Amino acid sequence: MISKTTASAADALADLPDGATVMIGGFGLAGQPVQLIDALLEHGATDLTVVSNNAGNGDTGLAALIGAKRVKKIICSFPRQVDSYIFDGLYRAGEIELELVPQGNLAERIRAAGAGIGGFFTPTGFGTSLAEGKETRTIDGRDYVLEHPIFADFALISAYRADRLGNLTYRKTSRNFGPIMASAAGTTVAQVDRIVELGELDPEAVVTPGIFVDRVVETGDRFEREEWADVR
Amino acid sequence: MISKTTASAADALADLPDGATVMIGGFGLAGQPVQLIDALLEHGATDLTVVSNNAGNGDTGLAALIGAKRVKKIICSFPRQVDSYIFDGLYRAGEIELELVPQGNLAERIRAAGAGIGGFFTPTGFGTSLAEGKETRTIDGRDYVLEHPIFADFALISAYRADRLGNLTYRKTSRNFGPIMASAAGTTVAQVDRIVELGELDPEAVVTPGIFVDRVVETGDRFEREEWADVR
Amino acid sequence: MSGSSWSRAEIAERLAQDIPDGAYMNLGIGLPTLVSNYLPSDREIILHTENGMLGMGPEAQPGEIDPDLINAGKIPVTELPGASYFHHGDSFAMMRGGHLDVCVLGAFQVSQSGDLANWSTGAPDSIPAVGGAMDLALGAKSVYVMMELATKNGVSKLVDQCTYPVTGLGCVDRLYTDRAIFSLGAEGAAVIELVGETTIDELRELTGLDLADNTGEPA
Amino acid sequence: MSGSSWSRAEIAERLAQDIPDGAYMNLGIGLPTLVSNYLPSDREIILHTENGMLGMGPEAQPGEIDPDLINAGKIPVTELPGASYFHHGDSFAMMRGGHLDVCVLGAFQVSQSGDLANWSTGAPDSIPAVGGAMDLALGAKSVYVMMELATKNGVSKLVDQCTYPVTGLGCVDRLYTDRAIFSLGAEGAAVIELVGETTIDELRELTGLDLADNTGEPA
Repeated sequence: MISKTTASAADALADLPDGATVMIGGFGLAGQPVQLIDALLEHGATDLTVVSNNAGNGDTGLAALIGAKRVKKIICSFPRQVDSYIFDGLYRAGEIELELVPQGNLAERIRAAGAGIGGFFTPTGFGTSLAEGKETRTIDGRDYVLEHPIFADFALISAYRADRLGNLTYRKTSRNFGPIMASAAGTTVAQVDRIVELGELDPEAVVTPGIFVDRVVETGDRFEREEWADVR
Repeated sequence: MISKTTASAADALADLPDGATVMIGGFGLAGQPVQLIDALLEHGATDLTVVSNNAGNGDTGLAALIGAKRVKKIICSFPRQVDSYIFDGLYRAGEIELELVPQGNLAERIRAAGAGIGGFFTPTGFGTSLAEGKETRTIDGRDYVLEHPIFADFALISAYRADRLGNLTYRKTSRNFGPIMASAAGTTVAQVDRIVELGELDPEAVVTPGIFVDRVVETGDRFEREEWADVR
Repeated sequence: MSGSSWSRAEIAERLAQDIPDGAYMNLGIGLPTLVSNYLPSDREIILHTENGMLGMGPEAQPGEIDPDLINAGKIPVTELPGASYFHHGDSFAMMRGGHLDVCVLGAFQVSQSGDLANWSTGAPDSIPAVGGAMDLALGAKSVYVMMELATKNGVSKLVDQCTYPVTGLGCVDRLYTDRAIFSLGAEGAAVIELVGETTIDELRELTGLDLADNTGEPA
Repeated sequence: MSGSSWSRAEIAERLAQDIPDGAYMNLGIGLPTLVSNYLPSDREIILHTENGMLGMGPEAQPGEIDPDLINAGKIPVTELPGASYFHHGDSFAMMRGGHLDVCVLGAFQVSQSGDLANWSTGAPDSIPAVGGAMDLALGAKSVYVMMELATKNGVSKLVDQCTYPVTGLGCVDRLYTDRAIFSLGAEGAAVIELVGETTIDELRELTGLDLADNTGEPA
């Protein structure tokens, strides 16, 4: 019987090697796989390339991982935030490499990796400094830049419900990068509030089919946490 | 107040011009927008280019439209079926043009049109007669063919439920080409069993957001029809 | 309105009048979010946020904050009936595919041919960050910019050629400022509406541009 | 088994033994669907159908036919607990992206380097139709073909170079036939299992190929 349930976040990341490319879901704090990031810090893997929309907030989560110098390179769209001081400091000191990608191209490149597309022509970024040196083409009168897929060794994402086959549902705008990152990584680990019985998820409403998910870690009901007090 | 509800299939197609490119959803009979196809036949538009997975079955629906010589060209993956005799006859007589596209490339080209992608490199078809004359490229050791988007003037699709904003849900494998065709056409018309009150559709389970849908025609509960007797 | 210029709120209020009933719209972070305060109550306008939602409602009030429900500025918002959620890939496909009717953005500079500069000042020591700016610039059938026409030092931000790094080329259709409303395009900038006692000659002097006068034509 | 060849059912039964527990699998239209009758009951194998479903169950019986629930061969099927539905774009992205573990296909011809010909006989008066054949050929980590090794006229369908129009190049990993099981690849074809009293020399004579003998190696 298939069961993708993993006992702990630590177990789920045990074989994540130094030098890995790791996608981390979330847009700001929404959909950030907090427990998995903490476990990755604890795990100790270093020399990582991280693919994520942002470069961490404050001094926890992704910011802590960056602060601990585990990340050699980050591929993201929006590193600079009011509280991204850890990234900011290391970047200014030349101690972390940055590949800045427009958010839609970041999403489409991740999607392309999961979808077996070798490259695609996107209008976004054409004529800007972020497209410098890239192949361009005019198609039917519109200008495009050629972009390539971004693959990862691991994707760490946060979802709402899972079943033992790894089928996932999300909650509101915390869905964001989860479904596409799940499709682009060799090993996808999802933290979810609760793992439900097979058959409880509506097949019409499954957002990430289990084929994209390798390991699921149950982290408990989010509504127990202070931040969700208003919507309990 | 927005309402995309249209009184009849005839009204929904009233401005469909001769020479239009029309996408028609469905895989075999599942998801075929039967009432819309009938209305298109009745409407009389001619010189059409049809984009659909198949080229009609028996002598009704798309087959009838083709039989009435309204279709000058069909872009599809699988025209030949046991009961595609109307298409077969016209094709052999040289009276209908065929662009044969592998099913996955057909889907991805439709998706690209809706997603603002100017072209993409796909491995499907490389080295085959269906890629003859097309640009190819080897990327990271894998061979790809460059394919371009397919746009339509109208998309005719079949869904299960809609609200007045045009949000759609589907039922089982009748979802097939509906969501991507809805995104690739200037005007998308959906036939649905029932239009429900705003707020009745779960926002997490909406498959086609209303932004992709222009007109909705209510056609009545499918379970009333003989074919669905087993699952009423 | 005070004499010949509008406040930011007045720019937003004026712009809001040009959003048609039934429009799908994305309001960029910052200044453009003001527009949502002035949408005519007899029109139904559906807001998109690029982090994966259509049918976004007003900012969440204390007591209704849901950390899973935020806008692109990471501010808690609410959900209206008829909303839908989708992932980032689908959300940006929706924008890039030209399905939104209007996108409203702020800017550092806009050129008369519609080039937009709003993502970077190009300062050598700044941390670069682009987010969805380049996608939003191309993300709708109509792209509107709202900004003050001049910097605090009186330098025009409507220019012949952008000196700041561009976000997109020829992408801005219309520019709403405190002094006038302009249409932009390959044929250059045209004034389509003047604020208060502002004159076209004043604008020509401020911008140094050969502005066409289309104030007599219907918008 | 009768002497030195298997029936189609026996080929399917043998192939089914090689599908590991937990595999995601697509069975092509026709002959390959037989495999689903022989999947070991102690393994959980999840079936994909390219018209938009994972977790497909057995063919629907009278009384449970749902016109909205069909497989790629347009035959009514059933849904298992844990199933999910998705649109054609996502379904073929799933295949093309290499997420399925195994795809089983029929063929007119297969070359020793793994080229597949199964979509067209190339007959000049035939109506061409490709469906998902070219996608399926590249649609899984392992692509298996099942077919009789020879035509009714005794001509080998495992060939040096396909003479029928190809569906994909170098895409078939393993070939299950009534006489033997072969591994295919850039280094040519190798026999990995013989049926009954079949000998490698018989196969070399039938195919005209310099077949390697890997029957001693673990599969």
